Amino acid sequence: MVITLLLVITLTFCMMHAVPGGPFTAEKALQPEVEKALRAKYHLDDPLWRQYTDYLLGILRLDFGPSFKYPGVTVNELIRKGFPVTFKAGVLAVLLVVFAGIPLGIVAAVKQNKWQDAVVMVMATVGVAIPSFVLATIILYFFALKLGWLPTFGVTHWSGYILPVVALAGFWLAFVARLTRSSLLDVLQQDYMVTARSKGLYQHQILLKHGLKNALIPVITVLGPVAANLLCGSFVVEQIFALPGIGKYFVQSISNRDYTTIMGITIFYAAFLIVMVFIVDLFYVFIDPRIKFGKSTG
Amino acid sequence: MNADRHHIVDSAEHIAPGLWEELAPAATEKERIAGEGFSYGQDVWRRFTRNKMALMGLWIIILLVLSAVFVPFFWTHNYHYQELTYANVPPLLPLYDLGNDQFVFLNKNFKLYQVARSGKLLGLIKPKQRLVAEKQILYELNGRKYRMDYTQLPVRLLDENANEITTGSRVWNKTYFLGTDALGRDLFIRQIYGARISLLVALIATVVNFVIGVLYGGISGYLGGTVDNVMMRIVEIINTIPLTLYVILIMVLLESGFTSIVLAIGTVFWVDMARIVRGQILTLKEQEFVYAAKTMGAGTRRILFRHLLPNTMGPIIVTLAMLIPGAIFIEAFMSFIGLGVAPPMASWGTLCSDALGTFRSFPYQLFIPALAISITMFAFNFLVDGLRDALDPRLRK
Amino acid sequence: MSIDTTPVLLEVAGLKKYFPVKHGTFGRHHHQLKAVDGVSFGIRSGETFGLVGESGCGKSTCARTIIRLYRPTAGRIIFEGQDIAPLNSSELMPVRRKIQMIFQDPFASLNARMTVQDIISEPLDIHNIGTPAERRDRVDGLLRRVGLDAAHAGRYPHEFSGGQRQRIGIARAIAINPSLIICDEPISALDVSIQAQVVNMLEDLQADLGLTYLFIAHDLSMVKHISDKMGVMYLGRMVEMADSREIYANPLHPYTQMLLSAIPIPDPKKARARTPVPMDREIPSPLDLPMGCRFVDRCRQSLAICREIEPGLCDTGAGHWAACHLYR
Amino acid sequence: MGATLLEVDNLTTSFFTHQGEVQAVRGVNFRVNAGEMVGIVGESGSGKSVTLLSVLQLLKSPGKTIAGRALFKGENLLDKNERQMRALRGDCLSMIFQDPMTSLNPTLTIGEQIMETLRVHRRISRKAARHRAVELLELVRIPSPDQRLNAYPHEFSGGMRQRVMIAMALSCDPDLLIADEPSTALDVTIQAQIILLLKQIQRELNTAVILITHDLGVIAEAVSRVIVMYGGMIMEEASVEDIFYRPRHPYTWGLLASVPRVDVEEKQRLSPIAGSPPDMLNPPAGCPFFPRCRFALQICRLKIPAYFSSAPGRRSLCWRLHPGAPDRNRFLERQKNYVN
Repeated sequence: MVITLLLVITLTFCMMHAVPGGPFTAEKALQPEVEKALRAKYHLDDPLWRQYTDYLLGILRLDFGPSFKYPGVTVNELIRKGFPVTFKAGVLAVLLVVFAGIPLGIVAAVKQNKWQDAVVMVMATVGVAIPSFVLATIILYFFALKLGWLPTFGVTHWSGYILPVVALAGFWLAFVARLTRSSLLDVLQQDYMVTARSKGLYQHQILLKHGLKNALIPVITVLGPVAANLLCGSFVVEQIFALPGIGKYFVQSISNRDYTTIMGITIFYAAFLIVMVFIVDLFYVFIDPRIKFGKSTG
Repeated sequence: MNADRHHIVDSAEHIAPGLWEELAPAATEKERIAGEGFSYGQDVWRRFTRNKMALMGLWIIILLVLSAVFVPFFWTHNYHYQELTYANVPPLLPLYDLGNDQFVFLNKNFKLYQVARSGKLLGLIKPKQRLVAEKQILYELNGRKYRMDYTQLPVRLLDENANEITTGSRVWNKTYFLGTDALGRDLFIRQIYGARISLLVALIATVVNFVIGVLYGGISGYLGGTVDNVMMRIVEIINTIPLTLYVILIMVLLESGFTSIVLAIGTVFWVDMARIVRGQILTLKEQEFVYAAKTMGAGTRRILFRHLLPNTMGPIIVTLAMLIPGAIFIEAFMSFIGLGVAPPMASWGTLCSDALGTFRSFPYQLFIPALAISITMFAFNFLVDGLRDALDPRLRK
Repeated sequence: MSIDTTPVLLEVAGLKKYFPVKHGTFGRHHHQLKAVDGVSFGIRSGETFGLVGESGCGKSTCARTIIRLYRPTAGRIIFEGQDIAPLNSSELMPVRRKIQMIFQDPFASLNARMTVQDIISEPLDIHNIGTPAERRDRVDGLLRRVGLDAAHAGRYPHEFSGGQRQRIGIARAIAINPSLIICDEPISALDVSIQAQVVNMLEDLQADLGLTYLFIAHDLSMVKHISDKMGVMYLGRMVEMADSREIYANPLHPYTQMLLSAIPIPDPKKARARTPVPMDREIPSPLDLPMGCRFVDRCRQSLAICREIEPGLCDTGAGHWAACHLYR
Repeated sequence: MGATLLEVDNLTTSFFTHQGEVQAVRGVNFRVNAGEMVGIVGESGSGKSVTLLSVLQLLKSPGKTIAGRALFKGENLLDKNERQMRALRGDCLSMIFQDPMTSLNPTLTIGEQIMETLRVHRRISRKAARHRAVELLELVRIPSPDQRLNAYPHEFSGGMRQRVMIAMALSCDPDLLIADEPSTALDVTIQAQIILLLKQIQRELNTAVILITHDLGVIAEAVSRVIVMYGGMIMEEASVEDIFYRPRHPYTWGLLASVPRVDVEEKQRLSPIAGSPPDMLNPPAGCPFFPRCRFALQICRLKIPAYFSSAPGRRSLCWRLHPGAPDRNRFLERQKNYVN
């Protein structure tokens, strides 16, 4: 875990410093002395290894340094400001994916080839075929502009979260529903399901206790990456709904070529993600007794 | 009792004497063979074509490829020419019938166009006078006066007596089949160029997957041992971080543009394929037919290309078909957040993001590329589902 | 045929095959799975040597090591007077023409993407034997030899039944006129009535082509039926070896006795008359072998020494070998 | 011999696949008495497993029972709905399966899997169920049962798992235990233990057992009555002695002559049944066995024969046994060639 994170940090650092000409050349030509002063301010004159170790030490103190573009603002502040919004939307979206996607998948699998299955599958196919930014703009157009039911932007009221969360969750909800369906169909074909039926268990016991627990194993494996991807999806959704989240700052920093912010947020994301995957791994050990802890995570 | 199924006869029934003769042994000993002589490929194709949705997906993709390749050669407009007089003209024109075979179209940006009955745009009508205070613009057409009133939106067209003229039928824009954007560029050809970009990305993703992914996974799985461990460790690390983040980083590093997209996708997009191919090779390697080939003295190349890879083709094709929409997706996403192709080049992602600003007034500019992406995704998804069902060994007898 | 004067075709001496077993990704404690742990036996030309044992006893690994699918950890494999254990893959090429293998699973042993024609002619192809037209003729002949219609050469394996596929596998094995064929459980995946077809075909081919077989199975009755000599393996070791009929008439090793008493006999009176040797303990994990004799935990006749010293295989007279302290 | 426990009549089951209707079971009828052990023997695809899965209504999706009755204690199981069947399964009727590796749920402890059956049918407390589960594991001779209850299936060997399956099936003292190839996937030594265990259960608990197998040896050791199936039909039914010493059907002869005998000194050539099993997508119009039968007549190709019975409880499906068939006695003499 630590190794992976270190690798990410190193990689990001190298990439950012490999940008030809350094961070200030993109702008209009600066006065040489101004540029020099700026470089000194951001320690860009130090040897690379020194910058690297400084940066690493900074991260150890959870300090991502100052933003290049907003004088006086640190990356930490940006994260502190943006993350709660992003996190709230992300958690809501994950909950939506889990509590809508999995049940829909179950319904489709149980009612295989019936109308319920058809409805879910059509919805799921639509869901995986529409990119999040398209979905976001379409629901924004209909529900906020045409029908005026929900606010178009901002999160001053809880209803402001509805559309962004739906837009965020859409693709992954469909994805998880499809995965749950196929996984459960697979499990329903297993020999131990016949055993469970031959024991005279109730339908709900067979389905939930025997079927679902096994069927959820592959679903849980993808939940970590899903959570991560939901966060990345927030880049554009936050942009479209004008949510003051971390993704918005990230996209801004990209267009501004604000390297320290890009670096800081990337590393923050990566760390968050690795933790998510780790949590999922823990859960995985819990649900599948065949996996011994340490074997799956390494 | 179901008599015709079983022909269970009564023992008292009379049996014709001829029937008691013995059957010639030749008739009984012959080896039967159940199949109809279809090869694996034919078998897959038969099952694939039975799936109507998958077939439709395939046709859509073929159509898309053909139009992306050929339409720019004969289309009257090109993708970068800006005709500012025709900015933001929608594909559907609600016409005002002014009599005498005169039609005009009033755009939401307060521009009045003369239009032929067929829907061909004839030209912009110059205003005679702008009454800024009254929020009205005066026009004179064929000696008659009209005024455009924008005191309240949407704008209305009034005749000399200040009565509102109602719009007649809507006609399809014949000059700009899918309308124009804010700079007066033909959106249809820009869509086609968007398709070109998307399909090119798809092609590159395919090539990368095939060359790097299959090779990487194949080598890792076939060699096994330490090599496999190291190679899979690398894949694991790459896999910890979502592709989008990598791609963004690479794009930031390389300056946005089509080559960067290609490079970004090429660098990290083969990982899933490598994992799947490796998994397949690992199982196949332990299959008895591979051992059989080894006992005959078959070399590595023969085993890999004649035995292992042909048997991996099914999963490879399915994975490929699954990854292609992913690649298209990422390109659109990147372009949308401003890391994609540089203007004036168009891709579906940039078209969407360009349209976002004016999308309250001109939603068609957003819906058309959005629809294009979604239809393409649908087509690929149906294709994948069809392929998976057709190639899935569990569904075969 | 007087077996004792015919030359020894294959002699295996002290053959060992260990596999490394990992524990966890970080785990550096590499265990070794001793799949085959010092096995020796010989097969004379034209003879059938049977190898039996429970699953996991190492009989298949033994076969795959002999045919050099695996590199042996130790020991010699002397085939036609040449030790093939240390050879590399190019040096093995001439040997590969002479040893062939028939596999267990009629579904997995044929490449589903190749036609029967391609499958059977592949060994000819690899060893550059004959022109394409000659190979086609050869395949036709082989198909008829194993009782299939030559007109089906263009078909794919999935169109054939299990028994038919197994015959295709046999045709492939005999295509390059080998002298030794290793049959790795060739009948255990087949139906009873089909097993007999395949066994009879193997017997006919042996008589016609002078083949030598190493026949591996867990079905003791079939091994007894087909082989002249046989060996019983237990956890990587040969525990008893003798003439087939001798083993059945006079089993020495307690493990062999146990195995024999477990075989179901298709004769109700005999089956009900006999008293089975009790066998309530299961085979231990090959990674966690007991000290001394590997069978000691399941043995009813074990002595104190059995827990200390592992018995070696020794001749109890008249070519009947057993690895048991009871017969020292 | 007890009263009739299960009576199957004209059971007909097909699988409706893409290629067409696979006629797996074609009008099968037989009965099982309380407390007896009946063997059903046949090769793969003969319909032996499908027959019993149909009786328990446990068939998977393309499979469908088209006709017939299955009277269990006088009540037709095939008329019962899923709810009524659920109450019977695991309670009066239980089943164990061929592959103990895949038949236990890998994510639940074996204790949980045994106890849930008890709790569903007996409505007892967890504690009582646990107590009973320990007893059951003792019954099937699993060492230190108290601790083993908390173990997961992957921690058991194949033989042990099959014992767990048996313990589970016995938990509610069923009247009928259906064992579908319970020893096929196991080594001979383990197989012998499992068969011994089944015999003991049948004897001590007076449970009727239907033992489905393809192994004639297992049949000879364990059962008192044998049903021989081929091509979805019962070819012959008789006591175990009659099947092994006085069989009357050419298919039974073929089976007996196909297996080598350990117990016979001199080596003899096997005489296999030629050809392959029938394709049940397009089964022969007449006797399913006629294409492989050495004694086939013209009529065998055209019509399915009736059962010919020579004594109560003994019947064979063969035209050669028809009273009007030529050389009937000479045909019956042939059986001597096939039995020892």
